[in-house]
Amino acid sequence: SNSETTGSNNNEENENNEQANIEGDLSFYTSQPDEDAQKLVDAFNGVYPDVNVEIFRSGTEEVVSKLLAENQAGEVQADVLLVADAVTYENLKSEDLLLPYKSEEASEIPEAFVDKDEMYTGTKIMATVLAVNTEKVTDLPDSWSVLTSEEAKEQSVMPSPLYSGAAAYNLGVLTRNDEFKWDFYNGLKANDVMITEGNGAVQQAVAAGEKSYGIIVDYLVARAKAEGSPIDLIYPNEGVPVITEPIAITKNTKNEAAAKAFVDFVLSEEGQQLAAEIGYTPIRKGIDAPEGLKTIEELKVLDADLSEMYKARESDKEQFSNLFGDH
Amino acid sequence: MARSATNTGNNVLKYSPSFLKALVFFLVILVFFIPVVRLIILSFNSENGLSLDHYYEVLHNPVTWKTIYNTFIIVTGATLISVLLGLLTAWIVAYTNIKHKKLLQVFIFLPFVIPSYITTLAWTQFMGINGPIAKILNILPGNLEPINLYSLTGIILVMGLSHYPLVYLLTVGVLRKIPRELVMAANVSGSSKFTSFRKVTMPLALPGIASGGLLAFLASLDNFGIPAFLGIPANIRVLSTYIYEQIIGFGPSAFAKGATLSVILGFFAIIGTLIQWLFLRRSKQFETSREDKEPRVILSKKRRLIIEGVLWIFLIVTSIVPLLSMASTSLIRAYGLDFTLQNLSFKHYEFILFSSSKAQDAIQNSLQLALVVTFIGIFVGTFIAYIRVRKPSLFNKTIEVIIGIPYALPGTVLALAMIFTWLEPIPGWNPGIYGSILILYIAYFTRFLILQIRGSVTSLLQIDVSMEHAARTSGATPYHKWRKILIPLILPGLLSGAFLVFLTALTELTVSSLLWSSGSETIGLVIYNFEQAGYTTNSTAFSTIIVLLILIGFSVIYLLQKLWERKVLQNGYRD
Amino acid sequence: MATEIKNISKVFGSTHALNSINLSIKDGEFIAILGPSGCGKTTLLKLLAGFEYPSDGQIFIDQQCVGEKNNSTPPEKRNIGMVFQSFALWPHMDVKDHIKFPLLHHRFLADDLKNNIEKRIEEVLNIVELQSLSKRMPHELSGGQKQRVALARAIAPKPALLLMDEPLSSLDAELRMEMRKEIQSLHRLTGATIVYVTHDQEEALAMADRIVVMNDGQIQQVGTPREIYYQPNTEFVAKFVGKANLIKGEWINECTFRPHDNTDHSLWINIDASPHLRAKNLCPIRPEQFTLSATGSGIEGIIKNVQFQGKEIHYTIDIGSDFITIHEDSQNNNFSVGDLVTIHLKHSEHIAKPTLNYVKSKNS
Amino acid sequence: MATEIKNISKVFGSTHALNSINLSIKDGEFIAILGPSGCGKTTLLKLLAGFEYPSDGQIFIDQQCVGEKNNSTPPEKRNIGMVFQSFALWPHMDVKDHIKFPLLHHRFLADDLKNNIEKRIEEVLNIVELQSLSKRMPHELSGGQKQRVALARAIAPKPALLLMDEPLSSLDAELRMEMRKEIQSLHRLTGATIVYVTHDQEEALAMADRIVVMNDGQIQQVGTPREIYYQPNTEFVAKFVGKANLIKGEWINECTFRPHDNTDHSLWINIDASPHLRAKNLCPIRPEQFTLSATGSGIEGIIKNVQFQGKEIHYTIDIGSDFITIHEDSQNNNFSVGDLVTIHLKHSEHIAKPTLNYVKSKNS
Ligand SMILES: Nc1ncnc2c1ncn2[C@@H]1O[C@H](COP(=O)(O)OP(=O)(O)OP(=O)(O)O)[C@@H](O)[C@H]1O
Ligand SMILES: Nc1ncnc2c1ncn2[C@@H]1O[C@H](COP(=O)(O)OP(=O)(O)OP(=O)(O)O)[C@@H](O)[C@H]1O
Ligand SMILES: [Mg+2]
Ligand SMILES: [Mg+2]
Repeated sequence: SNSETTGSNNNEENENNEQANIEGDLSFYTSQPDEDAQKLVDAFNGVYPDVNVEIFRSGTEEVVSKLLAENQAGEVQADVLLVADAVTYENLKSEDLLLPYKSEEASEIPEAFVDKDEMYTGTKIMATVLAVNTEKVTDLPDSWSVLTSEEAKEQSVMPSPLYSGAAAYNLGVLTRNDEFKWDFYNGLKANDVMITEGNGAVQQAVAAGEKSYGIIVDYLVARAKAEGSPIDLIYPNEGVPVITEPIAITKNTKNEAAAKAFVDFVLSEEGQQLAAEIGYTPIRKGIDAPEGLKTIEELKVLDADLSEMYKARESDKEQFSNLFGDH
Repeated sequence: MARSATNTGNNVLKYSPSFLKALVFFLVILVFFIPVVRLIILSFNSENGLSLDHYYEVLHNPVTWKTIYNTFIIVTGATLISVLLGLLTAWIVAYTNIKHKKLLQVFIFLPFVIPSYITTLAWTQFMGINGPIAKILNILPGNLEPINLYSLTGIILVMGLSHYPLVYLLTVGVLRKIPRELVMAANVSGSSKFTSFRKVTMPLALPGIASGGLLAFLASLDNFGIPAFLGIPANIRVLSTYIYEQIIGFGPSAFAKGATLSVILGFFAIIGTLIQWLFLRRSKQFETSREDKEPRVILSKKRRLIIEGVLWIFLIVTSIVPLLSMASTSLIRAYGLDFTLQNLSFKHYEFILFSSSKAQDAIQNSLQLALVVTFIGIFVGTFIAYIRVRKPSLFNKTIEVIIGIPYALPGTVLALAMIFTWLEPIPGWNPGIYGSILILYIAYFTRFLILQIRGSVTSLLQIDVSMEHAARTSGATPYHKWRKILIPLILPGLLSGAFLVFLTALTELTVSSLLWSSGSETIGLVIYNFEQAGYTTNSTAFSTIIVLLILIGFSVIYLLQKLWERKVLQNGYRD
Repeated sequence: MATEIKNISKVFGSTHALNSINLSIKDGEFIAILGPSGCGKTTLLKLLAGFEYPSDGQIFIDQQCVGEKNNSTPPEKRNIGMVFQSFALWPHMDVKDHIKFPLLHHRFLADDLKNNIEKRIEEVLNIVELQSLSKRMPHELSGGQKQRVALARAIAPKPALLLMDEPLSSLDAELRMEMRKEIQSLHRLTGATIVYVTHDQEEALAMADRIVVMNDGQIQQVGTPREIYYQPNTEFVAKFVGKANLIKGEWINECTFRPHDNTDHSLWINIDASPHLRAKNLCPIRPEQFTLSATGSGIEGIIKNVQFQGKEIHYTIDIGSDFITIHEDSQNNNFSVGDLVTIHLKHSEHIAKPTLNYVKSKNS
Repeated sequence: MATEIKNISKVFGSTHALNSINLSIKDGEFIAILGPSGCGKTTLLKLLAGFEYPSDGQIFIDQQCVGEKNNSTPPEKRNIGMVFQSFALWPHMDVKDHIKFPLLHHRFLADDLKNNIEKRIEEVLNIVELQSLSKRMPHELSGGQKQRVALARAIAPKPALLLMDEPLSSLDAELRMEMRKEIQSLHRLTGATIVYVTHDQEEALAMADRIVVMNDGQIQQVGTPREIYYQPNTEFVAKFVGKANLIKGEWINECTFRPHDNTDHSLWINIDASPHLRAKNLCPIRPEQFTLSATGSGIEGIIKNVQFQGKEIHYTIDIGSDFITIHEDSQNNNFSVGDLVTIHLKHSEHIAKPTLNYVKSKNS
């Protein structure tokens, strides 16, 4: 039956059959911005009108906390989960909270972004990039090294890995890459980088010209730039860490059919097209990235071993904390 | 507490229908006690059953001690600033003949309704290297620099300034109720104005100061926004941010460690409550208590103008500047652009008002939540306050402590505790409360009831028991005693409490962000969503709309009050 | 309402405010409770009203136990009215509302009052002479006006038991006299039982059917005004009610007394005193029973204090072993401080023996 | 402190509490302000203390203007002490703290007090007889005990001007007598100026150097106790201070009066009355100047009310055109309500003419 659920299949009859079987409530926990999640659900309902999708949206950290708390309190209420980074899913996997599911659509997705245990699959590409304030920086840099140079002294800003999962992921990746290691963070520290709670504050600081440079996820910058903020994004030539907002089905889902249909839809061409329209770099091959962002093919991705990063997450954070602690 | 109060209080419980007593008891246990207990149990939970492992680990970590130290300094400092400012402003408004008190009052409340990240942002800009303070200091001789807000001092300052309205609100009514003859008696005894204030007014205003101070203290303990904004760049941890770090950590003990730290934070809350009791120990009721709004200190015109000037500058800096900075951000086409004519646009407002159905739903949801919780809170809170004041037994005092804890816990922790409690109140049975909007009602009630209790306690502490006795010898039933005597007499404090509940519930975020479900988004959540999605301009536009709505609400109430007064005056004998 | 107080004690912390009080009040009786500051009058009243629990003992109203340790019928279920010593006016209500309140809420209100509330308010306002102030708030009233409001509120619903705690202490003599009359006529008309606390013996003597004299949390004597006045049972009552001088000497027989300090050792005959005082060799003589002269035989002394009181002058005389108070008509010869004087019993050497029989009080 | 009150008025909303009051108080004088409930006594005191501004007029202390419209020296800068009618005790301080407070803060405190605060506290506690209650909080005190604390607080620092608002109204007769003496000896010893508000004419007569009788916001008469008592200037003073009956009739000459209702049309000779009363054809006779008999000639009437007052019995007699009050010795023949009686002037037909000269009061 898997073949029938492909989004690219336009066989009306099949689809109608399929919809007849797929119905009921579906609880969708996500860290995507509310509006984006709503668009996704609306599009999904366009295909599966009988599924009533309940969205819970919050920051990745909150979503995961909620999920874990539910698990401890009795049972997980979510059916489908879509949050920021793969390392988080490694954590959930180790807690035995996920249902293995290999979507047909996953074949179109780069292998690196599909879990080898088939527990989760990446849904889009979010690169962490270098943001600059265009009023203060006229000579656009092309390397992360600008952050450790004299120019950026007291002029850069980054989110704290202690509070942001995405930043923690970047920390894991960068410190495991030969070009960076801990030296990069030492350099940032020497340059008095400002550390904020999350990506939003980085965007504000750079857009407002309070700081010239920022380490930040790409789509925030692209959006602000499109609105007209004096901010621009740069993909440094060393490459960028990417997070993929993976999607997964929870182990105790009460509506497995709908959950699977939802996952398929997100990964399908239609779903990916939608992501691009909203302003994200799609993960599926062959779909154009929105204006101002690079497609997965154009990107040079920095990555590291996920399970290692998962195991080292707490010690990475601690090391970070110690490094920046002795102010 | 007064021995006589103890004795007479017996009657109260005796004659109120016993099911009411049982109901309140049950409610308190269920709503307040269980989440706290769940949290405590969690902190003892480890892989090998109940143990002190987490305490051992947490307390052996120097970071914990550093964090506790920071928390202590910040919370104490901020509370002191709040109390000082709150008392000072309350004194000026209650006693002097300055003008436009109603308007002043509105601006004193503003910091309370403007989202704290906006206030903080405005402050950092204000105090920043390019801000106005720096420019003024540059002109002045000497090498003066503005205070670095990313520091302990900065956090203390901003937190103190954010919470002083709590003290103000609970103190101003108390000050007005102090019979002026008590201060006159001090004056004829030869004491200066200041000594009279210190030795008579202050101790008599303690119910308000202590209540307000306690709330400011608890609010500082739970505050996440300010230490996150100002503390993370300076690598300053406080318990609330540290707990958050633990909770989002990986591994099976993440929650347990968070819970352990929460228990430590709970200790702070209890100590705060105990200190407050200490202050209230000697406070006694006066025989009559009337809101006396006539000024008691007549300032000469020159002095009055000076005080008004200083006060307005203070309010401009603490309320109007953040408000304007928020409003100006919302009017700019895109964040970061200069505030020039060609960059101005109303599109964010258009979006909020006409395109975003979420925003309107959120206003409706939040209003409904806030109203219902306020309304129920008035009854339950006042009832508990009454029992607490008239019969201060150990049991009732314990209840007071427990009810205070949810307000002091970081929102995330409380939300988790709510999940633990309400997902399956009885293991294996999910009544569906969690997952519906009901959980938000319960959570808000749990978190904010203390505000109502403090407001009501403050007022009740000023009502002499003879007021009730007179009603009862006149044959009044408990219902009529409340309706005609007690309620009118405690109304100002009661409304202060209700007002605080309403405003905080209206813009609540942290608890809701874990507990909401489809269709129950609140104002706070929508603002947070915009913010997270990078739409700062939308979020400020929405915040501005909310603040404007609240201001309109104030004005309507003010006008109604004016109308009512006029009607009463027309019918009354007074000219 | 017949009220029976049985062995009541009340302790505040370490203070024994009341010490095994026994008292029975008949239906329709007017009882005055008289005693010095701090003797427990207010406390007793509060127990009767039901605000305080006795630490020990019981209170019965109409044979029903309404108050004992840890159990008490609430005030609103007793058919009572009360004037508080501290007035206890409600700061948010005007004078009229104060009077209206019990008329709206009292559970035992007679139907004719219930149906004519406005009329009753007018009536009561007239009684306390506050017609023109009916719209004033408490803080706009003088001390005496406040007290009258407190009085008005208590009497408005014509309760069966009216408890009054010094209801006239802030009023001037004339107004007090009028209020006394009003309270008496209220008593006559409604047949209410009245328990009236006062520290003013004249008030008690003038108004009450029976007087309860208290001291230090204990009852000293219970009796009619004349009993209390003419036959004080204890030194305290003699001094407190009659302001009597307790002269030391010897009792020759039941009505003959030889004062120690009399210069001519003459006897005072036809004198009356309670056995208790006789046993102590004391003879109670009230200030107006003495008279002063510059010469002659009697008790000698030096004037220490002179107080002009209008129709009388009060002298305090040092007789060496004691001080004696004497009230003289102010029209008579006036003496000044320092004068040497002689003290005599008035009306030659005898005092009319009151006609009533000596009644031993139940409590002493 | 010499105090001069010039043309003071005070208006609350539409109430004229004081109406152009003029009064000068000499240094060291003991002034009693006497008047019925609501006449403005407390208001006057508050103006003297500096809590209220006069609506009109000025107050001078030692030639310095301390109070006029919109300008007033604050109370703490005046060398004063005050007893409040409502006590104004601080609920958070115990008895001792109340007394200590002015000793710590009064600016005009003499050095010997300043250096012996504990001793002074003991002294004052002794005066008001509260030694054993020094650690009590106000809510643990009885009404009279509270009033004594208020008194103690005011007198402790020995201020130059002592303002007292009915400081003894809640005390029993005996204690009141003692307190009176204490206040008088305080007055003698410290030479303080005292302004003493009371509604009790006996208190005023006994203690004051001069009495100010007020009614309705106006001064009726100022004079020494004897002047006020024997030569009331107005009907009000005659009634209020002497409780006098104002008998209608004709004045034959300055000291001979023919009452209208006398059955035998006899004259009363050697009678004294102020020109004001004479002009109104009224003769003031105080209750004790009359006597009653069952027969004989005089004014006839019916007894309407009888009040036993201990040594006296007070009768109210309806003589048709008026009511007359008479105080009879309670040892004399007793009459009952309804009895037909005849009223005579005592001491045959004459009243001793007081020796002092008639003094016309400045204010009336
Ligand atoms: N709450 C209390 N705590 C401690 N002692 C108290 C309390 N209330 C009253 N007392 C004491 O009990 C005694 C009796 O008080 P009560 O008020 O009955 O006196 P009272 O006879 O009414 O006196 P007064 O004429 O002065 O009003 C007093 O000595 C008083 O100090
Ligand atoms: N704040 C006020 N507003 C209106 N009227 C007032 C106010 N204060 C006092 N009065 C009125 O002014 C008049 C004088 O009051 P004051 O208190 O001076 O009387 P008093 O002579 O002290 O009487 P008492 O012996 O009853 O205490 C009274 O009629 C009173 O009702
Ligand atoms: Mg009393
Ligand atoms: Mg007065």
